[in-house]
Amino acid sequence: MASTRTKEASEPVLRAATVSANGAAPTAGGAPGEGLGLTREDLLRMYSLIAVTRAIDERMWILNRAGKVPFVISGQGHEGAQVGIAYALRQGYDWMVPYYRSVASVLTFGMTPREILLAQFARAVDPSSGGRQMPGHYGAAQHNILSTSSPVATQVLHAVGIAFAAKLRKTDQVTITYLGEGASNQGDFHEGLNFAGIHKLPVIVVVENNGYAISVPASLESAVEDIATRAAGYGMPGVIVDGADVLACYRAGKEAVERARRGDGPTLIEAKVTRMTAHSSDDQHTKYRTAQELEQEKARDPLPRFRQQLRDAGFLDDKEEARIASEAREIVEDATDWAESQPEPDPATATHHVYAPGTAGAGAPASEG
Amino acid sequence: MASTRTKEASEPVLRAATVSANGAAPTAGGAPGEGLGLTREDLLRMYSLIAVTRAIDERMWILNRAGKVPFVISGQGHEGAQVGIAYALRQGYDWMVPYYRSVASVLTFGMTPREILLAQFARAVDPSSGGRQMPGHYGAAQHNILSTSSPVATQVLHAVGIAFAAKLRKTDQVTITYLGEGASNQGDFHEGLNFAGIHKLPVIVVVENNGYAISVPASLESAVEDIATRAAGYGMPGVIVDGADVLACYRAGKEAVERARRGDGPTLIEAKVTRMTAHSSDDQHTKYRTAQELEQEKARDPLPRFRQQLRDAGFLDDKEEARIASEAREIVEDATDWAESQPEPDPATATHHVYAPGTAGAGAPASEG
Amino acid sequence: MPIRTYIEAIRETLRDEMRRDDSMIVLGEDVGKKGGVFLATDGLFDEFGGDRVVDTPLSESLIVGASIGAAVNGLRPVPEIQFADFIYPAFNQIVSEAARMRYRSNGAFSCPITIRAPYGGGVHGALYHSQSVEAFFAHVPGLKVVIPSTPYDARGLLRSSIRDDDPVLFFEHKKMYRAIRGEVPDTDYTVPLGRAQVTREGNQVTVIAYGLMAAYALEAAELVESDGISAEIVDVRSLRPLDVETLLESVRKTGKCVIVYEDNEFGGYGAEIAAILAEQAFDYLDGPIKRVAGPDVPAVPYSHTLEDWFMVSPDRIADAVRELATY
Amino acid sequence: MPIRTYIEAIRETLRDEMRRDDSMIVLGEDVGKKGGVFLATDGLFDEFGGDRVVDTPLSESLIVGASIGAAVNGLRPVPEIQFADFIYPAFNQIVSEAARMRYRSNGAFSCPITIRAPYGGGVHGALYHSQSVEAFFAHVPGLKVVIPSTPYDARGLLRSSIRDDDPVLFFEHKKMYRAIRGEVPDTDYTVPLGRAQVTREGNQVTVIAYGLMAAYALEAAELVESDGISAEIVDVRSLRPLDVETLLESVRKTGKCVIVYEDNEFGGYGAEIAAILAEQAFDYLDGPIKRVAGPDVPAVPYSHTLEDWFMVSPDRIADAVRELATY
Ligand SMILES: Cc1ncc(C[n+]2csc(CCOP(=O)(O)OP(=O)(O)O)c2C)c(N)n1
Ligand SMILES: Cc1ncc(C[n+]2csc(CCOP(=O)(O)OP(=O)(O)O)c2C)c(N)n1
Ligand SMILES: [Mg+2]
Ligand SMILES: [Mg+2]
Repeated sequence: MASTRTKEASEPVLRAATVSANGAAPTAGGAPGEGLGLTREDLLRMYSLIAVTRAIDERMWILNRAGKVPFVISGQGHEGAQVGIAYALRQGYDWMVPYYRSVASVLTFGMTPREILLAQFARAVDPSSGGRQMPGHYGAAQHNILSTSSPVATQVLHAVGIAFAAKLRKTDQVTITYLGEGASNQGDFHEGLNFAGIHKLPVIVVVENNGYAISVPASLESAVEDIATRAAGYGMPGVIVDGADVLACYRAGKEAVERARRGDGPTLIEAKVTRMTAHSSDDQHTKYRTAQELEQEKARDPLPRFRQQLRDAGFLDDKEEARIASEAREIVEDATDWAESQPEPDPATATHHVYAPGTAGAGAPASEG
Repeated sequence: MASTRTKEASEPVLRAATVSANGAAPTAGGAPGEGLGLTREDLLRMYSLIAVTRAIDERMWILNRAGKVPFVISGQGHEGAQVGIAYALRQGYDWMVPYYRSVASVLTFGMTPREILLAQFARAVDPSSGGRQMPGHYGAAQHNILSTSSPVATQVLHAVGIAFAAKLRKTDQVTITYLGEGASNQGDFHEGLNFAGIHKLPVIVVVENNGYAISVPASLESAVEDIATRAAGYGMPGVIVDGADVLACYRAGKEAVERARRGDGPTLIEAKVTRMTAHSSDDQHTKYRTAQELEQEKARDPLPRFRQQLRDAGFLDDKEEARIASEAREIVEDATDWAESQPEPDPATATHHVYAPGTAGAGAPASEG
Repeated sequence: MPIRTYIEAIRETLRDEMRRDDSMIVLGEDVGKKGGVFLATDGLFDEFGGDRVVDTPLSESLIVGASIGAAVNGLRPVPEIQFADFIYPAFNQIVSEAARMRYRSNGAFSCPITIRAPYGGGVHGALYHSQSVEAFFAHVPGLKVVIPSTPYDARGLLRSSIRDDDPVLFFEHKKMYRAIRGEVPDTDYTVPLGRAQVTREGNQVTVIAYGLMAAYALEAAELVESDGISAEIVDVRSLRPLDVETLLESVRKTGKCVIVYEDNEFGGYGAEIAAILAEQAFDYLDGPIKRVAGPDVPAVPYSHTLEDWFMVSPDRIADAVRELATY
Repeated sequence: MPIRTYIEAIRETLRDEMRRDDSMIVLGEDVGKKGGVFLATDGLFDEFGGDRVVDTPLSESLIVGASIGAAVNGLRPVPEIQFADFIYPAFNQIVSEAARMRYRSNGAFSCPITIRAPYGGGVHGALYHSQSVEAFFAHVPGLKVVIPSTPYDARGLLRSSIRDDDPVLFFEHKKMYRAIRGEVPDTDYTVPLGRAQVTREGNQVTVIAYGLMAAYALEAAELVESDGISAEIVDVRSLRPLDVETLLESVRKTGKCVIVYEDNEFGGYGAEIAAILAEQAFDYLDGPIKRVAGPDVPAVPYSHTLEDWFMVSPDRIADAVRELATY
């Protein structure tokens, strides 16, 4: 497929949202998105985002098994919550502080599939880190997506700092950040939520609760089943949402965004999701999860569920579904081929960006080539 | 007074509890301690502990103003909560992990006034640190009182670790630890309570909420007024108690101890107290507290309140009150004179106890004299 | 020229920079109404209000982490850590996050924050209010570490630090706050980061130091002068990046070198200077590289007898210079 | 004698010590059912159960802080930090608490814990799964820091560490886990802390190293041997306390020294060795003290082109030895 395209071709875009003419919000009783202000266009766009993310994600694991990328960490099972919640933000204007499973979140917020694949292949033009970080550490300055690090939960403090600046500078920006339920047991989570609560900051903290921190089950990670319980200790609402229910997630995101924009302060959203893969390509999850559990968890996959919901509402038919699926494949092919063909980082640049340009002295490597 | 005693005289003891004959629990309706299993003896002992602590505390500030000790940090206003709660523990069997205001707590748990004064004068035989730490950093191995450090909230983790060992070793020990409400915003608080909740550890965490972290008022410290609100996020009860009500504090302590001993896990107790002095001798609290506020706060002094309560119940009369007061003075005189007369640490010992004996090599100073 | 104490120079610089740059904020424990436990931020709250002079909760990781975020979104935060000893809860945010933001994002993001913290002993601060922590941070690529030893430098270096686009650790010796005075021009001068300074010329022994020890080294030079020994004093000022050229030039001239630091000796910052000299000035050395540093115990004990034992003094520096001079 | 990989030696030692001492527990992230992300604790959960092999929440400060408390109340905890890079959230507990417990209590309390952590690069771990962190901890009085370079030492030193009554940081190079094999007796031998070892005798240049670099140094010695250069290799093993005598003896003999470490050079652990030699072996030195170390960037980048650029190799060590040999 992709082989028929030249490498220079511009990146195929997610067209799902613009294809079908009917842009009006559905009005039929119980129609998905009703009362949420989402048009069919929106819903199909959300569906496409999930489908494309899943296709990219699956491709990552194939590339890993094929020996082409040494490491994969991704978000299969988390995409519904990610797209649903992030869809409520203003792309590129608000701020996103992601974590390593945030593939769907950053795609929703403006990063492109090619950019995601560049991170897998660690290429020089990878906007996240120029190939310096492991895959999964996304960031993009032009989209207001802050660079991700590995130590968990540190980003919660960055998010509250961004939100503090937004409040002080009256920029009307909302900041959203993400972490796992395991990471919510780090001190930084506590300190960040407390500060957000004190200053009623326009920030949303999303805990993607997949029941495991690598192999450690929820019962050994947290003293409470619902991390959202902790919100009360920081004077903010704690919202629990089924992460497989895309529109419930959107609703939670939308309400939190509105609350933040109104100046009413932060929200903690806990999305109950499932981790459909091992923790990462370095993990063997069958060692601590039974086959039965893994089988059962499939029911919590947001993709087929959202698909069915849209089909039931008559928003999606066989043809449209096939079109989106083929578009997703095309996008993934393109992104993979394009990213793989990009040059590797030049070791001569390895000392760049330790310090601002012009910094000199022992301990500061030459920053110009 | 004390000048009539020789330095070698043994330390006067708190005799309040043993003086009066009536050791039976009061039975009259509404008598203090009723239903708590406290005898009049107990109540007078608790009262004496508070009175003696206050007398020691006031002496510290006098010594500071006289230029005899360079630094004071203490707990005026906190003593009622401290004595009330600590009285529920088994002295020297359970574990106490104090903080810098815990003068009354450690006295209740077995340290002596002389030992407190040794810390003020930083003398060689100071059991807390041999004069190595600032005053206020109490510790005593023979009483199971863990050594205190300065960085706040770290002790919460030590307490849960001690409790974890007690549970594993089935020692039936309860561990109690203390911190300020300001310190409860540190990450270590969060991490410790979470672990205690997961393993239902026999540990009690007491937050002495005096409304300030040095000059920072509660409204800028915490997103919630009641730190106890946070207990729910760790699956444990959060109990709020009036720190000026000694017996309410005792009740809270007793219930928490019983819960821990039963194997039902941890308790967070928040005692609302008042800080009657500046934060420390280095602080000028009139810069951030109004005269009016300071005046009003006097009403929250636990000492006169408990005294009145005992008088109203007929447990204390003028004579007994005077006796306790004079005993307290005597104890303080003795402790001050005795401690001051002790030798200073020998600089030749300054390298001792960096490592276990026998450790040698660069980076390890000689540990033997 | 106006005379200022060390802390006045710092306080006025904070004020001036806040006037100059609306995006600058100060945050930390007790920096507001109280004006900081050493009064370094006194008056700022009254002038700039609680939005820009922020009393934070007692959470150092938050103080630094939120500063990083605020810097990313357009502010120029100058967080205060109340005592350098309490910087460790923020270690992860400083070392994993602030120091690496630029590098890990391949230059897409930066982190212009200046973390101020009082350090050092000799003020009855005991184990947890006396520490020198510069060695930890000077080891970390991505961080800049600055320690001034005069009011003039305090002002000029703090200005440069705040205006710098990288994270800077700015350590102030608390014993100098009120004890050290000096001329401080009212102009908008800066002292560039990354430059050491020869604060006294001499030709027999080079003494390299920073902070309080740079002041003590000058006193030691006076002491040995009466013995006819000419000591040259180099004030490092910028620990990372380090101005190796100025150090080398001095040591090549004198052939002998004493490195002084208050922190415990083993693995302390001065070890790096010694290592650089042992490689790059080897051919010029006429004697062993000596260090005068704190003993290897966990920070300064409280009791004055023990504290006196701990502290590096001008006398101890002078002794080392004398010993080396006769080598 | 049985042959073991580096990680097998560690795993078996943990098992043996747990059998030997009921008070020993292992705790950390994923150490239970999963057996650790590198399988260093594999099998322990099955043998000793969840009470003694404790999967903790994702909270490093807790892992260390609770270990301190547990040690105080009679247990002998061996916490694992999943990657050395993630030790910073526990920095305060290690440096302020574990390291000072004995000193601050004037000997009344101690803190016998052994913190294990895999460190080092060369395994595509990038900025946050490749770091060398020994310099931070080797600077701290009250801590002991150990890094073995062979399965034999891994076992002997881990035994000594666990049985030691002070807090020990025990770092294991993750690239060695499966790559390095060696003879490991089934006996209850220990290797004492605080002793370096000459792992190859030579007389022209001393190479001082530890961990993976000690293995690379041996390879480098082979490489230069063909050029007729005789290198002596000293494996530091115990970074704090440091066996200065063994180092001095070697350098006094050869007169030339290369210090190797993987961590970034500036302020790294090797600086301390250089400083000690520049003072105590000065009269014996026939050439500058050289360091071969990682570049001063914030840890190892991910892309293999960049990672290869970063890593110290036997070739680079050999080059330095050759250069110094002809000095
Ligand atoms: C401070 C820190 N400690 C340990 C790790 C190693 N680690 C990476 S992900 C992870 C588990 C995270 O679990 P959770 O927060 O629930 O997120 P999930 O991966 O389940 O989405 C661990 C322990 C880390 N990245 N950072
Ligand atoms: C980690 C740390 N940061 C800062 C300090 C300095 N400090 C000592 S006490 C204190 C305020 C504590 O307030 P709170 O916890 O409410 O206890 P209180 O003194 O009011 O009893 C501060 C900021 C410290 N000791 N430790
Ligand atoms: Mg999880
Ligand atoms: Mg308080």
